[in-house]
Amino acid sequence: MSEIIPIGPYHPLQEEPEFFKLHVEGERVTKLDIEIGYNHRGIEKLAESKSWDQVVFLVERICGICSTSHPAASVNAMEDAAGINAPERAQFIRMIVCELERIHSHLLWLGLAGHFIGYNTVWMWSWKYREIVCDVLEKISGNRQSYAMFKAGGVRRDILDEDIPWIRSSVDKLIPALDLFKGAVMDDPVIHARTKGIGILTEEMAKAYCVVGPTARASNVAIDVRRDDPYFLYDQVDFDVIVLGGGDVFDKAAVRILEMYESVKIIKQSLDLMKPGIVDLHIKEIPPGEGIGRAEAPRGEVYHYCLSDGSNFPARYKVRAPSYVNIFSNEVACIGQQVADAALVLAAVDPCYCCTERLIVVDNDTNKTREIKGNALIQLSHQRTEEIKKSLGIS
Amino acid sequence: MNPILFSIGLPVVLGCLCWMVSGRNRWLRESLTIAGSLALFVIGIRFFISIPAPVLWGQVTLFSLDALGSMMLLACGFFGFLIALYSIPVMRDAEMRSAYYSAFLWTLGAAFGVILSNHLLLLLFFWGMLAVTLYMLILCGKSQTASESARKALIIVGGSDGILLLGIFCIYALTSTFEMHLIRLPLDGGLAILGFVCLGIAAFAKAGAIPFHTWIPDMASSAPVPGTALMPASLDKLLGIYLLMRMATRLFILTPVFNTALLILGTVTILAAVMRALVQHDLKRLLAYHAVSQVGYMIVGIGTGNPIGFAGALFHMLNNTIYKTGLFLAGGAVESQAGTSDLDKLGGIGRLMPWTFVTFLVSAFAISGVPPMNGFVSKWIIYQGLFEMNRSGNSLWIIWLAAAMFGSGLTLASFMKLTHAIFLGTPGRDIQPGRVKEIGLLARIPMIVLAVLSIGFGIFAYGGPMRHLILPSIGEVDYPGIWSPGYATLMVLLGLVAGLLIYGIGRSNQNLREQDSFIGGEKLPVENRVTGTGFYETIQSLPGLRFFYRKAETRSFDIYVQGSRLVAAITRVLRKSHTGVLTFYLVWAIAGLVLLLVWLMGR
Amino acid sequence: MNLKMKALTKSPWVYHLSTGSCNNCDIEILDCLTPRFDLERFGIQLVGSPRHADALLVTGNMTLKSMPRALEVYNQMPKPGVVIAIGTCSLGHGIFDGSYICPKTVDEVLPVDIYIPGCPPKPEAIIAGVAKLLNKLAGK
Amino acid sequence: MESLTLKYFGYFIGIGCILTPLAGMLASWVDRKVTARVQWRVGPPLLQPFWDFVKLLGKETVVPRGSARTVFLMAPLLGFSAVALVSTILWSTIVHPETGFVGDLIVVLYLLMIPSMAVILGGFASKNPIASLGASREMKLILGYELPFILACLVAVIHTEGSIRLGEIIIYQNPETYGPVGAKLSGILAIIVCVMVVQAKLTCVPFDIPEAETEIMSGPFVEYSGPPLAVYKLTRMMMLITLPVFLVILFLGGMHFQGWAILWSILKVLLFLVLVTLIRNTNPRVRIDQAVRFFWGPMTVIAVAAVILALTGN
Amino acid sequence: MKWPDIEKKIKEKFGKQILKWAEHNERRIYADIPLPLLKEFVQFLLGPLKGRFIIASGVDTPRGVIEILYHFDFYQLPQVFSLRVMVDKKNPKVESLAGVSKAIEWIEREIHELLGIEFTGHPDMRHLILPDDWPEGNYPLRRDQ
Repeated sequence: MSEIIPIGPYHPLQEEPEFFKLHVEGERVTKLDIEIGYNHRGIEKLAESKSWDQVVFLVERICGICSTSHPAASVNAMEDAAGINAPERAQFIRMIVCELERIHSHLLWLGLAGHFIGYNTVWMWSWKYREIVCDVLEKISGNRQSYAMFKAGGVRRDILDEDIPWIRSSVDKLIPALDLFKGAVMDDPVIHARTKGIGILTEEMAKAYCVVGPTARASNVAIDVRRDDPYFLYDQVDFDVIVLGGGDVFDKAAVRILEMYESVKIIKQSLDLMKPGIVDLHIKEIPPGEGIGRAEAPRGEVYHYCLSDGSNFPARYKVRAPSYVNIFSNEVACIGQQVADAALVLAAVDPCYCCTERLIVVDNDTNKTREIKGNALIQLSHQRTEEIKKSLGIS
Repeated sequence: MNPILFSIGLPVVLGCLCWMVSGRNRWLRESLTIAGSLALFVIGIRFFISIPAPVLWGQVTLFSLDALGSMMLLACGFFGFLIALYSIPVMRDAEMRSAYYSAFLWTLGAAFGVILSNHLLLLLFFWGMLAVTLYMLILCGKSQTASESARKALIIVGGSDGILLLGIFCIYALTSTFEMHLIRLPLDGGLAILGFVCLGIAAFAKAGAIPFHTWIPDMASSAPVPGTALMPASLDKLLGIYLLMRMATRLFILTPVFNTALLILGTVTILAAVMRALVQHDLKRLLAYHAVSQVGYMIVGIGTGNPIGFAGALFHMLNNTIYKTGLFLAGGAVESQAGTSDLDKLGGIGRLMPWTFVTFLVSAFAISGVPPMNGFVSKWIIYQGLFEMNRSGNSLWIIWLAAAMFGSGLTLASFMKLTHAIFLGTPGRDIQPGRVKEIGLLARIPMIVLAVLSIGFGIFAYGGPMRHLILPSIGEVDYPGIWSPGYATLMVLLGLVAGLLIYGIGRSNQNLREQDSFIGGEKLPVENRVTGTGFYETIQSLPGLRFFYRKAETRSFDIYVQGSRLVAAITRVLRKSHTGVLTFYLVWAIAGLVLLLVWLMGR
Repeated sequence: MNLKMKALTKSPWVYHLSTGSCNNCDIEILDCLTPRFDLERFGIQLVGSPRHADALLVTGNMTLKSMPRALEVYNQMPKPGVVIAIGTCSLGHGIFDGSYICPKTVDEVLPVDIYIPGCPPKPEAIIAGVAKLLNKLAGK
Repeated sequence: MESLTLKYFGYFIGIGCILTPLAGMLASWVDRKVTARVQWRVGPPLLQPFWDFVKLLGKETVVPRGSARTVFLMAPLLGFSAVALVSTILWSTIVHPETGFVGDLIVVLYLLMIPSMAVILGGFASKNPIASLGASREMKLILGYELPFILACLVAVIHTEGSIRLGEIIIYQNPETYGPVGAKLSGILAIIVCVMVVQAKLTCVPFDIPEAETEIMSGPFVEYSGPPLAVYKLTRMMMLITLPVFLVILFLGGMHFQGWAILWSILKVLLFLVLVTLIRNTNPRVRIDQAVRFFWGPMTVIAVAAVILALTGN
Repeated sequence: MKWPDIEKKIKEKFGKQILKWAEHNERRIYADIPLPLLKEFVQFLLGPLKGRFIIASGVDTPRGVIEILYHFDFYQLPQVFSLRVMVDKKNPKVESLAGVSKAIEWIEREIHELLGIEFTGHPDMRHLILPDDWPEGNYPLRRDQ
């Protein structure tokens, strides 16, 4: 008789609500039921009012961790539909932001993975170094997360030339930290015992479930949109696609750690190659037609599809986030594992439920437009907070 | 009439009466049983207070009683009475009640006979009678497997009777007497050792020590619970250990080799049986394996070969009988109320059967050796015996000590699982408040009495049971250490009070609120529950143990199954000659005739 | 102020409840525990069960599917306990206003004690908010 | 006799129920502070454990519906009183090594199992699959570490010529005569085993499997709140000081309170405490079968080796 | 295998049945196919051509048909190949492809609940992201909602 161990929806393993029903016998998992939808914000009625520019803001809030991959894919899709290319400097800035985000995301995952297996020191240390990345991003964009940098046709802010040396030195500081983790994680015998041979996703299964990103690359499926379908100017920089063959949790971690080195490499090359120039084409409209944008998020390929009917609003907007396919692959990777391992396997794909349940569809049929820009929103919230504070009597 | 003969004859006669009472007259049969067992209990008390004169037949002492025996009689009478009380409500629906009550009374009579016998052949007679009544008791079970397990028990226990006979004749060959009080054999010759081993096998088979334990779990799962509580849990333990005690203290003079052998067998019994118990899915089988495991402690105690160890073994025997019977009774109560003993289907009964739960919990703590219960004290005295070995320069004591302590950890583990699977945890589908309720008062009394005894024997061990029950048969012993259970208990209570004070500061009873359990914010459907049977699968699949568990599953350690396999193999060889061709038989017959002729001519 | 409230302000254990957020706020909450900000200085600990919690940190829109569960979790938190709404989405709906799946805001479902705005609020803002909450409790 | 009784109760109340909890809070603070420093954080203030405890006392108690309420509420108290008793025995032995009864070592070993058992009972009683899972893991962990722990403790017994009285063990380890057991090779091996076992008894990483927060949401404690949780936390804190003291008695010759010896004694306890904390912070959690295998494999081998070495006098 | 080879093979096999072949640019290719051909086509793409399913997206058009686009790529190649089928809004039934690739299972559930398309033969047609008590017949992505 099998018992059910629920993981979620509110579970310390995941920051977001998600419900995994682990059917177990003793400690062994025999079946996994995935129930999602707690985070589904299905935004269409609201999104009907979003203009092309606002869509970028909107997709940024699909997910906080990969908060620039969705805009990246989004601007790719719009530029594909419009048949234009952003200025070169803007492309490099986009690449820098994307790669910084990749580092931040991988460090974040590494820390959380450490937390999941009770190794809080790794958590603390990796998040300590993540702060460096956040600082750089804050310098570039003005925010630690949700940078609001991208728009169709360019970027919103230029990187100031006087900041570049500081950025460069900050990024350099990451290398010793990465070396530290490489040593601490990849050589630790206990981590080996916990992660090697655990939750193996074979190459066949990886292909059957069409997984993407590090999850696929750890299973010997060499896909990386940056190389296969170069967007921005990834074809002008030199980097390796890390592919390992084990498919277990350890390889998934190793792929991510090694990828961070490549990201640092890309950032430094981009900083070198960047020439002064304009950063925005100020596109006025998107012509009717379809556009497909892809970007390699930290978790894998982000896929956006947009349909324009020539108006200021997209007629259809479709997002496929990497976790959408990766989480589903847990269905096989968890079977036969112990409960303790299953939790780790679930975490190892770096699931991002926000992404999975995005469903952002932008439609222009109704005209319930409410023009609230990002800043106005924040102001509104500030006002509201003030009111509440007043009502509560706090100054 | 001589009181000794009366005490043996009475239950036998009453048993026959029971047998004759017509099937519908339930009431009369039950009163006969109660009266008989109560009478035996009273006789036990009387014999304990004043030991009766031996029964002589010419110069031969047929029956006699000493301090050890009188303690045993008291215990037998006591448990017999309690289980008789318990049987009334539990056996009400059983099909073969008449046979059960007769067998019950005959069992008691035979047990008295064994203890009272001074003559080895009489002992053998009663010993064999017990095997027969055991067979009857098992057959009273409703289960399909009853006849199979009854046969198994009869073959193992009855077979050991044959071996006992052999042993008795070995002894007779050496000493030319059957009277036990005259025998004191040194273990120096082959025949003496053979006799010792034979008697030992008989005692082991009765007490259910490894490797002769396999009939107990099978019996437990098919026989009626009171029967299991009566035979393997209490009387058989008492008698087996009684015989072993007799052997170690009276009949033979042990040498260190045999002590070590006993210690090895004892520790193996403790560990192997408890390991099997860990992974059982059936309540009664699990308890039965513990019944086996606990014997190991007594054998270890006897194996120490010093008075403290003996005292510990005896005391543990007594305590074990108390809590083990308590456990079987509680388990039986659960089974009779819930209708199943499958751990997968039980759960959450603690709220529905609070008395049973509490008595079970007390007994479970006792068997796991949690201070200050009685199980701890007697184990503790056995450990003292092991330390005593150390003083006499034997450094192997560490192994026995570690194994015995580890065994009690394992016991705790399996009882935690059991407690969870039966009383705590989520209720099974059939466990509903209306359908399952507390068992009747008559069955509850024995359980409560036993639970109280478990605590009482633990707290007042030295002043009470040790001084009055055990030591008279051992003689004064010098404990190296005295664990003062009284103080410790008081302090534990004080700690509880202090904890309650902490609750009081937090005023937790006023701030009590009931809420559904937190399972990640999701509500689980009823059928999704943790039953607790799979808990120890991890243990089962450990590389070293996997082999043994697999072997145990295929019954490779079951002496009965292996024996019958051997017999089957032999007959298979013989069967090969059964070709069905007439000439073959002719050839065999002629060859046999020729051989016979040769043999006859050779004489 | 009684000892009970003082103790509460000295050691608020928080339980993190995401009701449909985009992760940003959640990350920043975790960030508060890490070396740069180290909320443990104030005795704040992240706990795994709402039974241990003194404060619920609610982030994100209240989606339909989360709503009953969030209420359930709130009920399971032993009182006295507070609810802290973090991020623009949980204050109103933020950019997700008008979505068919988020009919109610967080404070229409749970009794929110304090609101920390931002998309996402910086860790400093969260700490400041929590500190204000503690002051508020201390003033109770 | 009367005065003796009173004395014991005085000890019990004073030491078991007041001093040890306070010392435990201090130890818990040391643990958390060291952890924080290892993680480049500042860490909690000195009174933090105290405030945590007081706060939990002031909270309401939520009882899960359908649970065995009495067991649920009484289980924490059982663990508390067992630790209080153990700590009373240990401290009174330290103060007066000549008192105590023969065999108190065994009693202590048995009593030390009770707090874990209380956790298990409480977890089982809370009618929560997660708590049940945690409790069963705790039980398996006990199974795992019990054997090497007993063997390692016996090393000290062998060295002190088979004395199973803690007081005698302390006296025997007087530096002028025999010296601490921990200075011998077998003693060092036994200490290694014991430190790992203490780690498991305290359910610290790498053996925090029963209450792995990120897997099973603090396991057996998942349903506990308010005062019962406070008592559990207090028991844990008391264990955090009691177990190192126990090891100090067994292997480092106990503690002395004359002059500078106080400092030395405190250092000895701190040594074990910090060791436990450091191990906790430099290892990930293992799996339950790995833990059991670890204890039944290498740890038992080391413990047996220590016993053999001790028997040969090393 | 490069894209021209793939294109040739597709056209060899299905050339006549493809309703429309559009190349937005060299990396983005769209093909309209009749609905009954869908399963065979996808099997061909994922099998012999070693393609990779990315996602499917449904669009409710004002013309009264629902378009479903199935997007594929071919591992290391930059091309994205999108198959377009038209489903009648009055009888929204499509043969399920869940048996062809596991990866299609979820998205079909999603399209089912958001656009109200019936996938015949799907093993598990529960709600994926909407609550279980979501009103029947309310499909958020339909234009009339």
